[in-house]
Amino acid sequence: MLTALIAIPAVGALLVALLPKGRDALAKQVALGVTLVVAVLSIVMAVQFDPNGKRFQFTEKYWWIKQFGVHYAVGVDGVALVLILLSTILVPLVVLASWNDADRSGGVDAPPKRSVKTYFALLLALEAMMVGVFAATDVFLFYVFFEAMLIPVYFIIGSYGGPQRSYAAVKFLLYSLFGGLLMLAAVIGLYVVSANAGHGTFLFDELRAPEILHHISPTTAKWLFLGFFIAFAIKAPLVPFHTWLPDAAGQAPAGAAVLIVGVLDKVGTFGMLRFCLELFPGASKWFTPVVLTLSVIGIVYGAVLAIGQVDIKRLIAYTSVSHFGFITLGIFAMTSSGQSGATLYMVNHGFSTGALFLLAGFMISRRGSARIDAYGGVQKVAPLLAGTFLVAGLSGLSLPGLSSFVSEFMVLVGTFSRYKVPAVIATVGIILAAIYILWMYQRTMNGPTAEAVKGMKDLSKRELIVVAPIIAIIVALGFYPKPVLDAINPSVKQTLIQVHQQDPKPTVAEKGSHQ
Amino acid sequence: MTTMNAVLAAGGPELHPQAAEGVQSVAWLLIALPLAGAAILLLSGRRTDKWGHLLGTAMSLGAFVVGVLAFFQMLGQHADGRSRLVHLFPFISAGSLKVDMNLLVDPLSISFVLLITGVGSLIHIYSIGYMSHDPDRRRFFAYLNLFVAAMLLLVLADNYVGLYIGWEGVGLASYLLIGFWQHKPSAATAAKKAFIVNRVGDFGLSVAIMVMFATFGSLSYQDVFGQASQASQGTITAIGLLLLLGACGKSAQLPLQSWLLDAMEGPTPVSALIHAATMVTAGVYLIVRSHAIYELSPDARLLVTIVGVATLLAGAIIGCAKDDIKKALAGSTMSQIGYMVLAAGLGRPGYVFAIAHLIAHGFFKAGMFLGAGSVMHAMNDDVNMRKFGGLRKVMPITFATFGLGYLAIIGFPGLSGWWTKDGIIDAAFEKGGTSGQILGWLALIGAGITAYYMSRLMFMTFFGEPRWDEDVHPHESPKVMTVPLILLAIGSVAGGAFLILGDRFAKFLAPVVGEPEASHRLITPYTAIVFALMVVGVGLAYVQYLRRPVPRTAPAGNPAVTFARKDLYGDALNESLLMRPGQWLTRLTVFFDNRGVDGVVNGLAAFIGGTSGRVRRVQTGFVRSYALSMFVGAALVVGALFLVRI
Amino acid sequence: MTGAVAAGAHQTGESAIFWILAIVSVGAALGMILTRKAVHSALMLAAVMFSLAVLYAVNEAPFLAFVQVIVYTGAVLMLFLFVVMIIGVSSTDSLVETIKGQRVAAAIVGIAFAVLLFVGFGHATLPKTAGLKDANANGGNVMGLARLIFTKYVFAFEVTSALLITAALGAMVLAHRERLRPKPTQKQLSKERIKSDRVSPLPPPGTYARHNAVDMPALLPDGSISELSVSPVIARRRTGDHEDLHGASPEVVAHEGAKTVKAVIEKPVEVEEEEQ
Amino acid sequence: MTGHYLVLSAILFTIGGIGVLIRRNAIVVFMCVELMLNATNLAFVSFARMHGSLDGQIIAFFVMVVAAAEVVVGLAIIMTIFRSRKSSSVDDANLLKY
Repeated sequence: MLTALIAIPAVGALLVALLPKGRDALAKQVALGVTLVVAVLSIVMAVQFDPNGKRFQFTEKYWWIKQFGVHYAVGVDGVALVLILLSTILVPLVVLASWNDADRSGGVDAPPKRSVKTYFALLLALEAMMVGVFAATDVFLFYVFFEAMLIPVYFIIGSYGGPQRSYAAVKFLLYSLFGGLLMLAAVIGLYVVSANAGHGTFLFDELRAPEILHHISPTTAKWLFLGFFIAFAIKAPLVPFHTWLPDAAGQAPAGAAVLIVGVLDKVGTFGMLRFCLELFPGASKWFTPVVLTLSVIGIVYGAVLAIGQVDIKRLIAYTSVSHFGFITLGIFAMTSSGQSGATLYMVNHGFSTGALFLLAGFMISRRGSARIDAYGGVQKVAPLLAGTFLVAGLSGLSLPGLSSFVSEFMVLVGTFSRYKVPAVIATVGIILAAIYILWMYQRTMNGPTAEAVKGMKDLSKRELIVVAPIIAIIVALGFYPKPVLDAINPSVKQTLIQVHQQDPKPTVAEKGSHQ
Repeated sequence: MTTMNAVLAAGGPELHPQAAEGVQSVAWLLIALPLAGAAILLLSGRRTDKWGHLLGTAMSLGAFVVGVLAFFQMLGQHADGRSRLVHLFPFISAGSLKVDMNLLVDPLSISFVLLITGVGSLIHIYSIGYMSHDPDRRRFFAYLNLFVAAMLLLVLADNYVGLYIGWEGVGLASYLLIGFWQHKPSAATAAKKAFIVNRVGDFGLSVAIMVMFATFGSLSYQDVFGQASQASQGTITAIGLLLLLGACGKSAQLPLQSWLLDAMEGPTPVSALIHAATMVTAGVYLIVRSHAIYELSPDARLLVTIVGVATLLAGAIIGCAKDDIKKALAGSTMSQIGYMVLAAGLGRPGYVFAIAHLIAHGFFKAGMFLGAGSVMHAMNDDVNMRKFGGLRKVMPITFATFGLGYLAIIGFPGLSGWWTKDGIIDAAFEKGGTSGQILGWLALIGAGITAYYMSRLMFMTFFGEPRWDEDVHPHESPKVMTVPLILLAIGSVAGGAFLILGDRFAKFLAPVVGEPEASHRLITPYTAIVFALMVVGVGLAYVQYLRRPVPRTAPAGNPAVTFARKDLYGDALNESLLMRPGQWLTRLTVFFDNRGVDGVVNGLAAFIGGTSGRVRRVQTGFVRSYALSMFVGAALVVGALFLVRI
Repeated sequence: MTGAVAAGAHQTGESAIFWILAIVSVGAALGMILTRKAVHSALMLAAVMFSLAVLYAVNEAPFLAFVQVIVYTGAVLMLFLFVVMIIGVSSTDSLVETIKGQRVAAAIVGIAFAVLLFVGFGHATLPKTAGLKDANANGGNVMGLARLIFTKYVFAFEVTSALLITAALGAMVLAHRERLRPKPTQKQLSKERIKSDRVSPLPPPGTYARHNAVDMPALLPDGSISELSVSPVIARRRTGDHEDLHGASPEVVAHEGAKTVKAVIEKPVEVEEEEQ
Repeated sequence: MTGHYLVLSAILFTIGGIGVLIRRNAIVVFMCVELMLNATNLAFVSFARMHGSLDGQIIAFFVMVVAAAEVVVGLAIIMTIFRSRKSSSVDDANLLKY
């Protein structure tokens, strides 16, 4: 099942790429078709997934490179399932959203400078690798997908992006490659360690087993942890390594920006949750204070930067830097509600920021400029666009009743029960979130209608079909997150058992037990 | 007189809600109806323009009917069987954090439900007339319904998370409604400001929730209040203060009061519903609902009273200097809520009076706002009182209803204001000790100032000779607007007596806030003083605004007057302390991020480029220099060989 | 001479030879790198090679000694001389150093390298020389060498043969000059000649001059020297002045010749009227 | 005695090396290289004698062969450079640089 999920988009990408030159419309339809098939398949898989069954389900394992001991091993636990669902749902919407983004690569009315079908082929390839990276349970396979993902994104940003696209694309690639190389060193180190402790392996289950963990001396564990952690910190932009995100997301076409921020960055946090914590429990506990300070700085720093931006897409990018601070805060708080909240946050952030980027993309494709002061009073001219933008924005500032609130609340409550001060500082983030979203909304949507915006059309049917499901999901998860949480909780419990952390008991109960 | 603390030591009543049945089991309908209304109106788009507003009003009335039925069912139940739990669905469950979305129907929440749906429905009816010619009427009614739904969720939730959802939902509704006329930049800024200041309050509330979870392990009222006595004093005080911060944000109390006066940008029904009757009282509801916590920490309670009194005086002073009728009423709302917070901070007896005053205030303040709305409607939306005058002949019904509201608020004996506000002042004095005295006297002075500015408002608007502009010819508002005014006037007259007489409301709230220790004595030594101060206030206003002609343009006042006109420099303070440094901070961090972090990255790239440029020069092209390097290499190899070998 | 030396060289004879040849070879080597003219350094190299040949002989390697003399000095060095001849035997290098600090660095590195080697050899404990008596036993040095080459090193032997062939081929290819333009045909030459400003052939050297040596320039009718009459290669080679048989320098001789020729030219020419 | 031969070969080798570095005429540089090769041949031969096996001489023999091939190609290159640039100085051929 999982291999099918990876193979179909890959084959689809090939198919779309090999279509005859002029047939752009056909390319789009094929791409949409393939992504829809994948979406349906993943939903079927999700339904069949039994939350309290084995941790890894739908597992497949074949020898890949026998000499290195590398398997093609795929399997899905709660967290991976939920993230795969996120990506397989987002991609068709992105394909639909950027229906004619690629056509305008040559300027508004000029014939498309760049071939439309490559754009869609790249999107499909990206989807294949996204599913692959979440499904991989072999560290080496995970690494391969982790690096392979960069290529399609590089080309998408590079040839279909905004004015400084080449700078942004190269910066994105170099940043992630640098991280990737560190991770490669750590992966090899892992193999060597497992070789000393018996037979060398990359399989995640074997690596997290106690007999290998005892063989890793604390210092090597710290170094290996660092290797993995920096790669993931770059991918999910933690503060010092975040400068590539605003450029990449700012210059990428809206659809790609959704995938970059919505799914690609989740690989970083997913990696932290599964690989950093589970393979090196001691080291992660040792590094927790550092990570917490970084995430708290990230929250406040990202939010303050977002307030000061003049470009819509960069602003949204900086908001997700702040949101990623929350996610890493939740992960490294190591309480069950914190980590489940963090995982749920990944899903919610994917949808809410995805919606924000898509709508920003629609606005920019209409007006042509991404600057906030190029708009004004759009609410009067395009009420539907403004309304959906407001809902997406509100889910961005995690208004209760919408999905992000549930996860942010769980992260904050989970973090507070163990680390008081970071949680309180992080809560300041919700005030800053209100400021940057509403101020941006006011400058673009409210007030008298600016001249240039007068002729702006409201959301077309196609665009509505794109945004409506996301808004529906945001509201639905806001009121009833239980199904997603049921899938996430067992695997989070496993992680916590691995990290030998229990939830801190409420002080009352403790006092009660003392008397 | 038994001291207050002795009584409280016994701790609040044990809260053991049983499962709800009968009408109360469908209490979720209360929230669902307006929510469905809002959803239908928002999603349907243009098609429902024609009958949209009727659907909205119907939904609100439906909720009111369900509320009344539940209320009567509750009256039928035995006293301590009155708090009922309605299980809805498990909301969040992750390891130790388990939050279920349940509704708690008990006397406190049912009284709020009645107030919200009752006053809310009246305002819906009023808005039919008020917004009849507004193109976006459908969206207005959608937002009103959304607000009612959120407010009901706030009061009905049985845990702090549900309360928090309602809390922010109400903040969102007020944002949408204040900024309803979005094309006006001032409205948009006011809406944003309201939301952000509310968010600061919500920060306090969410941190309180976190502390509660860390301390009690659960967030439902039952568990929190049940285990409250076991928690350490420091934690309890912390929770109390944080809840107070949340309450201040929402009820526009002193530190976070700047948004209330700007919120008048929204349409008048909004000001009436949200910024008079319901939303601003949410803070008082939070304090009264968490009475178990406040009873356990005296200094938290003390701070609540201090904030209450401070806001009371500030609101009153601001009310005196405002020429805009709505801003004056907003100032008075702020000061009346100050009274309620003061009462809530006084402990057991205070709760009853706080809620009673809240309900009474809900009636007469909403009535006055709607009255002001119909006055504005008549003076084609002009709010400057200096251009009114002599309207009593032209708009008799509005004058009559507004007058009754006025008499109620200044505490004219017999009307509801007198019952509830004097009760609060009396409770303040009874608190005993120096703090009791100070609170009591300040409350008294506040009552006097209230009488002054309300009379000023009455005289400037309805009495004296007309100072209208030429093109203005006021007329009475249509029936659909005056009927709610009349109903509210009746409520503001009878409300107080109905609640306080014979401690009816006290007994009603007993299961929630505990038995009142002494029945309320009507005539206390302070009643006379209150009456005297009232008369002085009215007289002063009479002298200043009825004897002498009111100038059409605001005269340049002395520093005190400008101090009041500038809302006690609240805005200036916020701007200089928070906003300007905030802007500087953002500009600085953006610069730092672009130059600093990015600088490092680009710098690194440039450095590598530079060094490679220099290293390139080593390739001189001369064969002999290459030969030299080869020879040096050979020498090094030989040296290394010897080094290793020897 | 080689047999005696190889068979019974006892200590003193060999060291004597060694010391003489060592001094000779080092001196020649130094001379080679310091002389200005390339030919002299070639000769110096030949001296070194001869002394080495003798040393080989002393070291019981008669075959190598002869190969050194015949192949190495005879062929390779001669090849050097050929190239020196072609490239410019007379071109003297100015010993002024162009690359900054090259000479100093070369000296330092050279000395350091030498010191390193000497220290190395000094410390090395060399076993007693076993001498090649038994190795050359059956059939002498050449037979021994041949036996080894065609058993143990036969593969290397074949590879070197291939190397030599490729080297020869390479040299031929490198030295061969590809004609960039097709060989001009007679037709083209005559066409160019007509087009060029000088149709008449160039005066061969020595025309009207006192004698017709190959580097003596011809005289033009007006008495001036025709530069084109002497081939450029030779012209460049003119080292000293060309002493005319009677002690006058060629210019003087050319000048008198020019006077006589002018006289003949200015003489009025009776022009037979051509019957039209 | 072998030590003496080795020292002699080291001296000749170093002189050859320095010659390569100092002289600018391509042919002289080439001769110095030949000198270095001969120096090594001397060391080979003396080691052969010391070890009492003919291998050293064979290696010396092969060195000569290779040197011959090298000379042929080297001089051909010098010839072509001279023909195109009319100068045999090593420093003139310095186009392949930064």
